[in-house]
Amino acid sequence: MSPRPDLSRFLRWDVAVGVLLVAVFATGAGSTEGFATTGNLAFALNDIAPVAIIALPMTLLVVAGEIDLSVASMLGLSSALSGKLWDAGWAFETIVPVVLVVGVLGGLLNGWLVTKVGLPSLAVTIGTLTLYRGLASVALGSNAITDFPEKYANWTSDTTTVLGFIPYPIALFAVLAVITAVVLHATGFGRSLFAIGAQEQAAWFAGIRVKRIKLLLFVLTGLFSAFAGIVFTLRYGSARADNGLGFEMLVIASVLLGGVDFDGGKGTLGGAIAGLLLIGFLKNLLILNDVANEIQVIVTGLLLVASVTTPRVIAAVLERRHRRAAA
Amino acid sequence: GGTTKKSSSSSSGSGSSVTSSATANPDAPLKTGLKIAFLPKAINNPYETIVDDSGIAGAKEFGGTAKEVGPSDSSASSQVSYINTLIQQQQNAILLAANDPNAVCAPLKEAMKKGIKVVAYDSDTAKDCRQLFINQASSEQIGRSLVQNLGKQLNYKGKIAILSATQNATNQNTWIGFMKQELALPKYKGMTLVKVAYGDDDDQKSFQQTQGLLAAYPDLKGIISPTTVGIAAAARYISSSSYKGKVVVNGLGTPNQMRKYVKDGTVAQFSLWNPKNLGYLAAYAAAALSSGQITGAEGETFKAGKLGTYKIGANGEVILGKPTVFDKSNIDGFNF
Amino acid sequence: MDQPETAGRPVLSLEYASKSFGAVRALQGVSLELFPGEAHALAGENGAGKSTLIKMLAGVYRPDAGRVLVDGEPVVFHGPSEARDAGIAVIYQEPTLFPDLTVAENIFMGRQPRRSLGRVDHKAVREATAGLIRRLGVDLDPEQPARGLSIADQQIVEIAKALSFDARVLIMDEPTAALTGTEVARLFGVVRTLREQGAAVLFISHRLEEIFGLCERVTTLRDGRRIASELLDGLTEDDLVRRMVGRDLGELYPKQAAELGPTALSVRRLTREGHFSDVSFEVRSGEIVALAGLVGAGRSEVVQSVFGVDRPDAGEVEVAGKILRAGSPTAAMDAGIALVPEDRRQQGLVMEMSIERNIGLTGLAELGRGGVVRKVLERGRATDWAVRLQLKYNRLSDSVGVLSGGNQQKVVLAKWLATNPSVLIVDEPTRGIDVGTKAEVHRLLSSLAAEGLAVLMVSSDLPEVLGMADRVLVMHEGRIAAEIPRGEADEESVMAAATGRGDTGKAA
Amino acid sequence: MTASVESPPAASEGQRSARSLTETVFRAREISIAGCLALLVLGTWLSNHRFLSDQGIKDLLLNASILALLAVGQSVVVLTRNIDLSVGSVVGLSAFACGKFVSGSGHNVVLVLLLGLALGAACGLVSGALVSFGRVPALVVTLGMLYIIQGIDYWWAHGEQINAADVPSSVLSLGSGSVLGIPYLPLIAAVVLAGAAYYLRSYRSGRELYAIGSSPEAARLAGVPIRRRVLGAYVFSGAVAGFAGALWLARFGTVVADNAHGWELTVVSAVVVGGVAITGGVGTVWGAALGALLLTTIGSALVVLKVDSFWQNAITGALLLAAISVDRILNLRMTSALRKRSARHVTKA
Ligand SMILES: Nc1ncnc2c1ncn2[C@@H]1O[C@H](COP(=O)(O)OP(=O)(O)OP(=O)(O)O)[C@@H](O)[C@H]1O
Ligand SMILES: Nc1ncnc2c1ncn2[C@@H]1O[C@H](COP(=O)(O)OP(=O)(O)OP(=O)(O)O)[C@@H](O)[C@H]1O
Ligand SMILES: [Mg+2]
Ligand SMILES: [Mg+2]
Repeated sequence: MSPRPDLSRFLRWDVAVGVLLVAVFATGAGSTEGFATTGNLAFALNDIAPVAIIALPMTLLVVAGEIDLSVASMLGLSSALSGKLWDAGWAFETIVPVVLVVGVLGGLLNGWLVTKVGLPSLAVTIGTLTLYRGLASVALGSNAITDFPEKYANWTSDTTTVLGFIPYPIALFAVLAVITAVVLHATGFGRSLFAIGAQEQAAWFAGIRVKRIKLLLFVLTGLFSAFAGIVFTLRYGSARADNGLGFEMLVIASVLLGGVDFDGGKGTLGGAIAGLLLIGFLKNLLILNDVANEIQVIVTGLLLVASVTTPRVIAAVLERRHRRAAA
Repeated sequence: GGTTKKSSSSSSGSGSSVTSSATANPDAPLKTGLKIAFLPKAINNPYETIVDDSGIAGAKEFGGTAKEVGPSDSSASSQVSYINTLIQQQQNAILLAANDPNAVCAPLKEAMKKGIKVVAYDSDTAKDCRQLFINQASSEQIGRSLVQNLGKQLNYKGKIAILSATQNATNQNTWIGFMKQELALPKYKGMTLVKVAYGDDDDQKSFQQTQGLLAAYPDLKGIISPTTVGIAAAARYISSSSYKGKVVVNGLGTPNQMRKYVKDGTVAQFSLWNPKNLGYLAAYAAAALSSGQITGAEGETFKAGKLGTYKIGANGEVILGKPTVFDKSNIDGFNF
Repeated sequence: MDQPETAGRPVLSLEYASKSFGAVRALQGVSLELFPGEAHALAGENGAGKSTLIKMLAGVYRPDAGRVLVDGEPVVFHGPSEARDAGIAVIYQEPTLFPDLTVAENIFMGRQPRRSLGRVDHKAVREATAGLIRRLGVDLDPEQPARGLSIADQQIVEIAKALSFDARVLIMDEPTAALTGTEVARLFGVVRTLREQGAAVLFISHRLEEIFGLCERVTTLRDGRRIASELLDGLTEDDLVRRMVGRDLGELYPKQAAELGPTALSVRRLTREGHFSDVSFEVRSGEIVALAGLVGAGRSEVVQSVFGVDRPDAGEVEVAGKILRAGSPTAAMDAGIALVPEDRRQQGLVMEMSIERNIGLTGLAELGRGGVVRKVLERGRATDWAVRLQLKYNRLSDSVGVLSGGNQQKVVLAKWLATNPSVLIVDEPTRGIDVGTKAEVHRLLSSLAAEGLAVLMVSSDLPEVLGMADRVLVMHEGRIAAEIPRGEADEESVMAAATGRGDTGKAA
Repeated sequence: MTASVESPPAASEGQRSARSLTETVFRAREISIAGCLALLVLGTWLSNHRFLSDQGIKDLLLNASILALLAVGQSVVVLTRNIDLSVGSVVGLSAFACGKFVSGSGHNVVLVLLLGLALGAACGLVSGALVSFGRVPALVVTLGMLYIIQGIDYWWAHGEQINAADVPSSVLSLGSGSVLGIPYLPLIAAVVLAGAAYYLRSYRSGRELYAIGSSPEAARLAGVPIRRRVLGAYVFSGAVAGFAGALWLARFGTVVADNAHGWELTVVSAVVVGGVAITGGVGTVWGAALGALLLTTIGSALVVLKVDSFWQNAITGALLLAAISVDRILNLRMTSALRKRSARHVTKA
């Protein structure tokens, strides 16, 4: 991410959000009994697993200055498809790779339309959002497939966990997150993502394969979304065309909340994850305290607004003070 | 974990073990201070609000405290988060209208294991995931009677269409199933079901679906909309279009929504049970369960306050009663 | 246009102005006075504070200390529009146009002539623009969108914009950096008439001959301080350089004769529809070949196609005996080509990235093992070149956006020289670079050439072309009009070919 | 270059040819999208003539008008390189507020419309202030506003419903009534559209919106009052959305909390399909309105064509992608043609 002037170095969104997350956790543990229990943590984490998995490639994509709104629909498609195939008597071991391939294809379509045809990703993925969701209901219609064998379903249950409170999907997510973080922040590939996001033409002139990289990112996003679809299906033991409806906004919200700049070229994976956990745990805490859903919605909104405004405001104040000092 | 056909048999064993372990004591008094929670499909669904409010009022009668919690999107996944938190809060009973009969199963079983009573209303869950299902009216009866009523209105001739809610709504699909069975009977050979359209319980979408239906099938004679949102939208479009008087609309609606169209003659009749009674009954059923009056086994009976005594049918189903048919003559008698 | 009679009183002046950016003190207690009817030059090395100074006069920055006076009255500009209303027109160092709008709209944005009910009079806008363009003697379509204009064309639009104000004060920050002699002559003509009409002119350039050609008075800045403010006659170029750099300068064009090696780059029948056609030439290692021509002749397009950022429609590029895959900068880089592009802000740099990362961007592969970038290596690479090019910066982790124009250009050079290429293509390599560093860059280029590097240099700076090139290729209307060996290359022969009058180098 | 000065006529002649070409390019966006629309309508009409019966046409226009309004508002914001995701929520809130306001009471139509307008403008003011003065990314802020306004709406309505029966017929007739066979809603939309289009074309402030979107930095140096303009754009988009909310009530009579839920994406896609660049500075409100018309028409057409319900979404998505791709490709062709022409004449002697 681009370096900022000394003052605001400590006022970055991601840091702010991280602090907020800790605060929420502390208050929760203090005030609300039943919050800090392993059981609660386990399912609170499990609740955000699908969103979390998608958020990883989405962060890379947004850093590179693109966006993918079709992720939730791809989740639905993958869910519907696995249901369809399972119903048709396929072995789960064959279903998973097939569904993942579909995810890759979906990503390819997005990427192709953006890089080769040269359409804005926002427009393209709004289109594929409708398309993939549609294909999902074509695949499964109004049916719901539910008879997934326990031995797979258990893999996503709240009760089978690592360290007593980390469900397998989250454990896997953690591993992927570390890898993604390294790729984004330590490797040349990561560097080129920031370059593309900040100044695409300059990146191209510097010999960075802009289009190929973007294509790859879209494919990754499709793949992860499809995988999230499988996790979702197993956890809720129900494959339906409308699974994960509207999740795209949740993913975008968490990534943006973490301070990843939609204009590209800025952001940290840590921030994105912090944003994700913040939304997840805050929701959990509010529900536990019987806060009406409407209020939860409002709080989410306020968080988003606050997360971007507060650092700017503080920075501005310090800036003014500094200028007075200089003069 | 998810529910499998195998496991459903096994865990329904465990489910029934929850019920059979405690033996029913019909004379046990209703416990006071019971904590029960209504979990509707979505908190801003007007119909569900009516149901839950009367349920909450009912709970007051027997000295319990009831609350309504839930998501604003009618999705199963968000219902699950709420079930989990209700378990954490150790409620005595959870009453829910399932957005997806199976997605909510795992946490509900968890709840029953912890001794929390589970009552489904309005939209059922898989049978082994709850102790009781309070059915507004037998699904079969709803499905068939709607077709019967429309049949009479059209004297068994002409093309008809169904305007449903979302493609995956459990109760809708069950009813539609029975409608098709009824239509298969010989006396309906003059009537053909040309299309099932989905308005997603979204007023504006249902409105446009109706337009589309009438444009696509100019000779359409009747529309059945087994959802309060759908029938209102359909009636409204027809009342302001050139099709008024040419197309019969029937289905499930609330008197307050439909009054205008019954009065202006767009709609001759529609039906619905009294949602207030549904919530009321559900509350009492939950109380009876928690107080050990009943276990959810077939044949048991319990008293539901002013509504009188109810008997548990097969699969732990309790049926509220016959739906009321509303028309010019009686509609002003109702306000919900 | 109202012009003050009292030519004695300064129209616009700056008193003891200071400006800092974080830790960088860009200007310290600088004063400057602009008199009506006088052209005033502002000289100084890269990063001396020239642009900062004019941005204060233009209301872009507000001085931390000191004040701005108009007609002797202290004023505070809350933004460029107020300065403009005070009759101050500014040409900024970097052309900033609206790519999606037409040339005409670019010029008159916010000041369009209006009809009844305050509606914009589009016809009037078009005609006024056509008039301005004719006045500058260039051929641009007022209705052409600004996107895709070459840097030079963009600069001309900026000039037209400034002229359209009929301002009392005309401030120009390196307007000629991208222009060739012809356009410069035209521009000066126009400026002189304005001056005679009583306008005050502030002119920044790193081309000393231009300063002496146009201005009466010069103010010299060094490291944000004013060194001198004096009349130009009686001053020699060396005096001025000494004031700027603080020391004497070696010869300006230190061309070492290098013995030529084998052909390093050969371009055959390269064509890009609408930009250039049938361009063929060779560059041998150790040789410096200049690509000269008028603005818009297609030089940048040629080199961009050679490097592969644009895909040519026909023709091939061969490096060290291997044909390059067309339209792939990566392939070109692997083959050892480097291109220092003409537009540093769009093509050369990632503005909000740090200096070190920009320099590292061309070597992400070398900078570590297993794809993981080693920060030490990256910083080492950056420091090394920052020193060799005398980069003026605060911290290597600062974003390049805060560097002065010339220093940004140095970063671009560093970024590409760091790849130690075998064929170096430079498009306007010294655009906006001060005399001192310019000499350094030239020394660097010729020494690299001496070590066997093949250099292809696009330049609009004729002295540079004549001073540095072993061979001069002159482009005209997208074709190579002449090839002139160093011996025969001079003003006339090159200009003749560039304007399409001469058909061979023998012309003139 | 220089030669042209010796013969200016040559230059001006070259200019004219290039200019006409330029104009074609700029108009091409609308043309191509209109073409797609025409094809769709024609195709559907061929398979079912009722599609263009006066009832059919009436329905098409009615369905499009509210979305078209929102698209016009949105595109004014998008032109400034910003975005307003909160429109869906604003419509919902304003529709419900107006419903509460009129239900039972006999308030007259104008008051209702004004209420919606004011409410929307207020919402727009907040978003706009945050974006322009807080200088924070529009996407985040307006997504936040989406949630906040939605939350307020839900919290206020909480499962309450306004029924057509409660809404005075004067209001409802605005939604269903018509003059000379043309319903009011499309007329209103058309008026707003024409007004906005003319403003954007013929007023300095309108052109400045394009300037801001095209290059904020250049706009600043050109002394464009960026903040005020951006704020204005948001207030306009908000006001239009609120107004649309009032019309929603008039049209549908029944109002619940989550009307227009999730419409923000539909509106944005309408705008983009209409050829307004999401990166700002390019496009017209005409295009945006056409985009809206195309989207809603696709919806109606599929039902009329008796497309299986389960296929409708898929086909809608496919058509949407097809539309923008066609537009894009046509546009590329035109631009490159222009490039070649202009480059040639720039270097013409
Ligand atoms: N926005 C900024 N933030 C931080 N530092 C800045 C900023 N703008 C300029 N500087 C610093 O101020 C100093 C003067 O910059 P300025 O652009 O005025 O130099 P200049 O005389 O115009 O040089 P050149 O001839 O290369 O254009 C430089 O050291 C530059 O790094
Ligand atoms: N990216 C571009 N897209 C479209 N046209 C361009 C582009 N860059 C330049 N042109 C046009 O192509 C012609 C050649 O431009 P180019 O920049 O190559 O000229 P040049 O000889 O390099 O002169 P200079 O670079 O000094 O402006 C000019 O008419 C210019 O307007
Ligand atoms: Mg400068
Ligand atoms: Mg050039």
